[in-house]
Amino acid sequence: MTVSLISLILLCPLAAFAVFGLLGLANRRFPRQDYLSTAAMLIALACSFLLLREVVPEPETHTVNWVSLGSVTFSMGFYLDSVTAIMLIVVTLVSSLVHIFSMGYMHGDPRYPRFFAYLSLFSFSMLFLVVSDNLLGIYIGWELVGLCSYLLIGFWFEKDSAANACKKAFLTTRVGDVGMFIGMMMLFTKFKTLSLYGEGGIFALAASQLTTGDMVWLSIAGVLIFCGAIGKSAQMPLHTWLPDAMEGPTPVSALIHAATMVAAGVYLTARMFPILTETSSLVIAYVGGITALVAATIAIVRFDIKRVLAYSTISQLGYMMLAIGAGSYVAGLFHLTTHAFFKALLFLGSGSVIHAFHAMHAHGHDDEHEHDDSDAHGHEHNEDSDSGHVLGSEIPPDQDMRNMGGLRHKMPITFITMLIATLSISGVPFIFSGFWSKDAILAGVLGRAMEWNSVHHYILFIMALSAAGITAFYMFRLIFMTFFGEPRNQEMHDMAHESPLSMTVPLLILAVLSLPVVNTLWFNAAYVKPPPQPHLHAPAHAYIAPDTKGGTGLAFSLFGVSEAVAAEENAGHDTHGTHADDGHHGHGPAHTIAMVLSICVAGLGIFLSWLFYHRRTLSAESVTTTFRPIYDLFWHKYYFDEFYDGVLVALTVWKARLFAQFDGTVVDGIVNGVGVVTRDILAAFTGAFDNRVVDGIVNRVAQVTWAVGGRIRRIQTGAIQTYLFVVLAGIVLLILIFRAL
Amino acid sequence: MTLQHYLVISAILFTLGIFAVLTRRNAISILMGIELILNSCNLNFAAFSRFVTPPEDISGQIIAIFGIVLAAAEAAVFLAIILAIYREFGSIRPNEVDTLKG
Amino acid sequence: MLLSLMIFIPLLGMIAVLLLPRESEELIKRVTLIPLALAVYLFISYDRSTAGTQYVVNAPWIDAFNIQYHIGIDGLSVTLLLLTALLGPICVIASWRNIEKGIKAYMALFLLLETGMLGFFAALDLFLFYVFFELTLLPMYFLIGIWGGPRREYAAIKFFLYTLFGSVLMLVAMIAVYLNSGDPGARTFDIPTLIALASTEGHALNNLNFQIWVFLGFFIGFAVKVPIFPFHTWLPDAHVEAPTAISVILAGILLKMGTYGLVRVNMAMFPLGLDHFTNGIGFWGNSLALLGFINIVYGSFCALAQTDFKKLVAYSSIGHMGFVILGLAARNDTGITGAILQMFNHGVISAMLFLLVGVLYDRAHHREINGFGGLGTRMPVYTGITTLAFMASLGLPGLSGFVGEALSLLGAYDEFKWLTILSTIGIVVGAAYFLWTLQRVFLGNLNPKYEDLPEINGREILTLVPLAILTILLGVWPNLAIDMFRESVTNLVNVLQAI
Amino acid sequence: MQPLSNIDSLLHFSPEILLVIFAAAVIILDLVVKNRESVAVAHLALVGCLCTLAAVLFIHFSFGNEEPVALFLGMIQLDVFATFFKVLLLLATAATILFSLRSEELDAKLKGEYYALLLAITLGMFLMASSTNLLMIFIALETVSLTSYILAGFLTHSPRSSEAAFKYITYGAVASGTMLFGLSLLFGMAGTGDLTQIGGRLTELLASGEVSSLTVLIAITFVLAGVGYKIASVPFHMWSPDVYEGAPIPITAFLSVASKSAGFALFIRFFYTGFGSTGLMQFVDWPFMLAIVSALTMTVGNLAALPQQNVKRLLAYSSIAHGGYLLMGGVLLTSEGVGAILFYLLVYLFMNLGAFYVVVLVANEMGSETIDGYRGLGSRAPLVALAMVVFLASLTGLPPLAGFFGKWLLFTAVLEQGYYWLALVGLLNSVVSLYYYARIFKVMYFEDAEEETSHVSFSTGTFALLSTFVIPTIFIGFLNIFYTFSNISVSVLPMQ
Repeated sequence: MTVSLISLILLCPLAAFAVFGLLGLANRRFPRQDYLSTAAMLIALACSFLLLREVVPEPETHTVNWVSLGSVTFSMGFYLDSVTAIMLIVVTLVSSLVHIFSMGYMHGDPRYPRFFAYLSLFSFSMLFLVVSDNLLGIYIGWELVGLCSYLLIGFWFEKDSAANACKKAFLTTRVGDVGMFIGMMMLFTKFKTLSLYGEGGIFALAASQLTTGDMVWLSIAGVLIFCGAIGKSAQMPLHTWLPDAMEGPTPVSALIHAATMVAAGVYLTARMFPILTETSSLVIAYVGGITALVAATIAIVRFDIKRVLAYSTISQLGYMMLAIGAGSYVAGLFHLTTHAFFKALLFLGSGSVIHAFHAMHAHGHDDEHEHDDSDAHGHEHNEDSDSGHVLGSEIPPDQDMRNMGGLRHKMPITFITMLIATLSISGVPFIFSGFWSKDAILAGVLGRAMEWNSVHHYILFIMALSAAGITAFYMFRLIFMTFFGEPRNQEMHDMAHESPLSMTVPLLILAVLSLPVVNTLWFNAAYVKPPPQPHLHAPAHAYIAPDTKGGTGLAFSLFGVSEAVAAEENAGHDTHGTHADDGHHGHGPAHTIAMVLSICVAGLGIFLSWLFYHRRTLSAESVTTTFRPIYDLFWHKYYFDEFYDGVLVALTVWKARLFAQFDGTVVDGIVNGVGVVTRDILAAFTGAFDNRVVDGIVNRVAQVTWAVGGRIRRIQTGAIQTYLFVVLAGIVLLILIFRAL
Repeated sequence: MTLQHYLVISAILFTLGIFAVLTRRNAISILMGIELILNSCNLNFAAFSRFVTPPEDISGQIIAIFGIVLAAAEAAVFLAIILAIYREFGSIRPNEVDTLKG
Repeated sequence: MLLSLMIFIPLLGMIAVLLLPRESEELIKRVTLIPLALAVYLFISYDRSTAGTQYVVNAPWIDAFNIQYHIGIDGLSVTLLLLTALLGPICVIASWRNIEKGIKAYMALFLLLETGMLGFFAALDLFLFYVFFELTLLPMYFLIGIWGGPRREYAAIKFFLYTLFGSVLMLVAMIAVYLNSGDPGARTFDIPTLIALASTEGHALNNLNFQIWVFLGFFIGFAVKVPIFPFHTWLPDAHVEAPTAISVILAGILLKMGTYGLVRVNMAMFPLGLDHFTNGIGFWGNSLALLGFINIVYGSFCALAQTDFKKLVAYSSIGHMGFVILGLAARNDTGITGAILQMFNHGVISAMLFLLVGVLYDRAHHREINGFGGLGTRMPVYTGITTLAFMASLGLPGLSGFVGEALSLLGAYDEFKWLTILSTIGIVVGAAYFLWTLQRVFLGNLNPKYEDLPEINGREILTLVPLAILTILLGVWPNLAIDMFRESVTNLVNVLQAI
Repeated sequence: MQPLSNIDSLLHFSPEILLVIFAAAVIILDLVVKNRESVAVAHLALVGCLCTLAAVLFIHFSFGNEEPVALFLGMIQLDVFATFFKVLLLLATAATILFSLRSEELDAKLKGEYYALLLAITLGMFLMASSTNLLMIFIALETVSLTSYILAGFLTHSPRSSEAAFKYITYGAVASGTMLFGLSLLFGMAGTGDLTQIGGRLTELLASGEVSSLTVLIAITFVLAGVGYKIASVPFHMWSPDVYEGAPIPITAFLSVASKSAGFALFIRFFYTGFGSTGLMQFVDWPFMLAIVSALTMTVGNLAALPQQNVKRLLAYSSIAHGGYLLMGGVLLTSEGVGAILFYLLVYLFMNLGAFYVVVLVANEMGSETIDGYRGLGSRAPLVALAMVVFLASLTGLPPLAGFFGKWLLFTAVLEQGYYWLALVGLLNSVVSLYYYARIFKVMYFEDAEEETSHVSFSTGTFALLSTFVIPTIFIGFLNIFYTFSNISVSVLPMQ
């Protein structure tokens, strides 16, 4: 039953894509690709809800041999547990909504069918990633979603910026993936398998075989695998691709770069939970914390509505990583789900706004093309140098919040829904899901810090807390600038209007989903159990999973989740977690403190942004001027791109001097700094080396041979007496040689 | 007169012949040099057959005689070719006959 | 019998082509289809459960040296035979319209070449092996030299000299093996016999020093073909100048002849030598893996530096063959299986790439990457197929390229930790140059020069689709191929581990 | 074995006698035939060759094939070795006659002498292959030399031809004179002219210290000068490029194949029967001397061939290089080595003559001997060009052509004796040689004739003759018979 359901979930989107592919090969197009894809997604959605009912307390795996060699076999298979089920629902749900939304948003695009085909392919890959039970399968899905994100970011590839962005995304994430692959190689060499579960799986083996002596390489392996997550989830320092990825159509940003793909990193880290060691967890936690804070600060000063959301996504992902690293498994995953919905909602909302501004023309996107062509032309002159400048610095007017304002009357539904999402992400207490998840994370981090009971780990909590405050601040800044106050750009404002039904309905649905009640339908304390972490504490014996409410998957307790988290704090962090089962009196001290503090910072943030951007009693400008350096730091995104550009330009000049003949290889500086260095210098060098040295030697040999030939020819003077002399000389020489011998 | 004397003389003749062949700037002189070489060989054979081989074995002298005959034949051919050379090149200086080279 | 038929039918075809008038071109296509059919039959009827050679023919040939006409196939051979037979007709179709002059001679040479390749993969007698190995040289020389590009003469002779240089060293090693194989009466070229002798205690062939030297001799011979740095510089020239179909054969099969030889001779016959170069102490112990690493990284970076589309693909081949070397150096079944898969897949994928380059060249008449731009809007289907090929080549999971690379690396990591980790640089760089090319050629604004570039036509799609299907099929179901040679590999590994 | 008396020898000597008779007949016929253009003379000569061949085979199968027979009181030895070369030489002569028939540079008036001389030179070569006495050796050598001087200069009113003859005779006279001096020294030391005894005598004398090894060394070196001049080995090779270039093409072909083969026959006979004993070798290590000579020869030949423009000259250098390869087999003192030489000579006969025949055809049609004359030949005369490719590829030693099998035998023999450096030199040389052969491929196929000359057509006879060279060049290697043939032929030589 489960197998057939999962197969169905996977096959539907795949089939939808295959149809497109085959027809495309035959050079025809299928006009109603959108219906096909959407229907496929809806079926998948239904299946995943059915699947939710199938989940039993102990997870099941179904595998087949994929590659079988003499000594080892690599198997492919499904692993179905509560987390899988939840992820399936999240993915299919968001994906279906985005499909529906796109019908309106992408309407009239020249490559309309292709868009939906890509969406289907993406959904398939993502689902494959989610259900697969082994690292190899995860890696495969991992790369495939990367491909889809590449295709979709570059969907309007006429734009140079889009073309650059998609390449940057692929390469940057690939850097992380290589790290992940190395980690996989380490695990494989140790365990001779890549499947995670079952008695033959990595987790079991790791629990049974490894001793304290193995902790070092295990930590390294853990961190390396986490590198993959760093790339995909846009953690520091590989985060720069995500903001640029906003070049893609907005629904894509909502689906891939907010809800699902970027969360895959978190999912992977969560899956790796059982083999995380002390060290690797710390690394993860710190990377997450720093990312959360830095990204949030950058978001404060953005004006491009999508960029703001992008940075907020980065920071929220940082949160989840932090949670996993701090051991709050449940909290992390819970935030993943909640965030998936409200962030998707925010993006779709922004999309609806952008669409509204577009709608002044009959065919919005054609116009967008023209406009992009124009600015693309504008940038042809410096194509050679970095187009990283182009990204971010240039804000298309329809995405610039400085052109917006007072839209709440024009587009009420969009406004309301986005407001709900904003409240949710800002962590406004009790009736919004974001509050619970974020609070859970904070609690978890604090608890962990306490338990590590070394002062410096409290910095994690502080980072998280301040990030929470800043989040509240910039999110409300967005709301105020967009929907409140006076319209700043009148004629654009006049044109604006509420989006069509196909776009507003998904907004409403997502808004509902941002309420905790709904989430607890499938996300429940006893339902999601953190797996044991044998290497984090004492060796993994007798970890009793809390099984209070059974796997029914239904618990109408509003606080279920936070209880679960509380339970987790005790359970996960006491060495044995024997009283993990009593989740009722789970309100540890950490939890209360965290809740209170988070409410305060959220309130503070909202209040400040109200002062700045609505009441205007405080002027952002004055603050800006007073804290100019800090502002610049934020505005320039901590100079990441500038750093790369600087490196690039320097190199370009140097190269132009050194390897003149390789101007052809001067690159548009899209790969991150390392990429740039290697590509320009090494490529130019090796190229030159190949032509000059390696080939040179060969040709030199040839020349010498030829020259000797010429010499010998010259002996052949044509005068007979020379010949005779040579004869005599030869005889004498031969005799002499042999006397010498 | 012992064998050594003959050998020394033939060696001298041989060397003279080689010298002539290498240095003379006239085809005829070269021919003479060649004759000297051949005759030195003949002298060797005669001498050896006189001093080394048993008296009843005259193969050495026979070889010498054949040598003389072949020398004569060679001289004839050589002269003929020199005529041809003179006809084609208008000269019999060997170093002027060098169109074929390299 | 079947095997001999397969090998020599192209030869008969060649004669027929030479005798028949120019009009009988149709026949040529048919001729190339017969080996394909036979190969497919072999593929189906091959007994996957055994490591032994099958379809063996063993007839005395030159008694004076105990040279036999001994052919047969094991898993490795049948895989590559299939590849060869598959690329044959594809190349014929591909060169159908864009070879104008001397189509008869072209096809004749092509068929001769095919005989050489098929025979090489089936030969089980070292002498026969060498003869077929050399048989490919002359046709290839003429195919490049007559139908090639502007610098074809240089490229052709360079290819010829390089390969001949390699193969004379090989010849010395071969003779040495022959002479040491027994007393004057009992010498043999029979590869299975030699393999057995080489691992029997106290036999002249089972001597480390001897094996090291002959290993080197054969290795250089094959390294030129693979090509392994620093013997690789003939490849870019040859590829750039050769006509499309010939580039396909060159990258698809001739390169594999080198790696096939490494497996068949260097690894199977000289396990001690191999041990010295892959498992020994110090530098020499890592030398083979080091070469693989250099190939990967060096090839990738050179590819990055290219602005000629075809040259880029050529250098990418060098990089990908590096994975084969690395996998072979690992000496465990993961690595070797990966290497063999990589051989086959690279054969398919690089064939696609060269065909695609050819398609573009036939339309635009240049290959300067920076000279294009925005073709994605003009020729979507072509763009789609190219993207597929690129993704397969840069090792995207789900496509065949990935499996080979991954297995090679996984296997190699067992033996050479650092070299393997460093080799993964190649994965990133590979992605870099392919995506960068994709962007420069297909993305961005349409270059006004190519407003009316015609879309890829049916004939070209016909050549590409089988390869594309194979790429996807083996990407999702690698066992399809692995089943063929699993036993052989296990067998080989056991021999190697016995050392 | 007991030498046969003169009278008894005559029957065994019948092939040589036949040659003499036919030579005379040719001259007479030439006198009686009125029409100067008629080809009767040539055909008579051809018949002569065939009859002689028949006689050779008859004698071989009736007497020659068991014990060697000594004729004329030990002057000449009739054995399988000699027979092998006789067959070889007759094939070469017949081919040369056919070339001459088709070559347009020979002037018709002098046909009689020409063919008579061809038969005479064949006679001399027969003697070279079979004589076992210093006297006979010298006579045979001189016979061949004198006639070949004349043939080289046979083109009247051609300065190049005359110059070739002049250089040839000067060089040849000096070389043979030197050799004669060496022979005289040997005669003097050994006290006999009989080759079979010289070696033993010398060894005794050296062992007893009656003669210094220097004298022996000088003698051997002088002899080597004569032999080396015949097989054109460095440093005695310098005549050959000029002579080959100047002489009429059929004669060039003949010299490069027949006279080289005869030279090798003489060399093997002389050194193996004469100096083959190990006792001698510990005093004078002539095999090593030869090893050096052969390495030099092939290297010089190949390198000098690289820049050549005249195809005849190029082939001259290539045949020098092949002399070097062949010489490798001579240094080994093993039957494998000599067998390899014989087999290679057989292969060489077909591939080299074939190449020269193409040169003849091109010279006839394009009137050019330089490499440019071959431009576009691939499209203008496809079959001829194809044949040329086969010959040159075989000369390079590419499998599966016969040339490869020849090289293969040689190198196997060399490596078996552990001469790794020599084998390596040889193989690298064959790589170099590829380059200049490929230059001809290049002009034939990769370059189009500048003035679009029309498709050249040849008579079917031409193609028939061509195929008689092409087919063996392709197939000799595949057939066992030839290996056994060459192996049997060396069985009579003393080997240790």
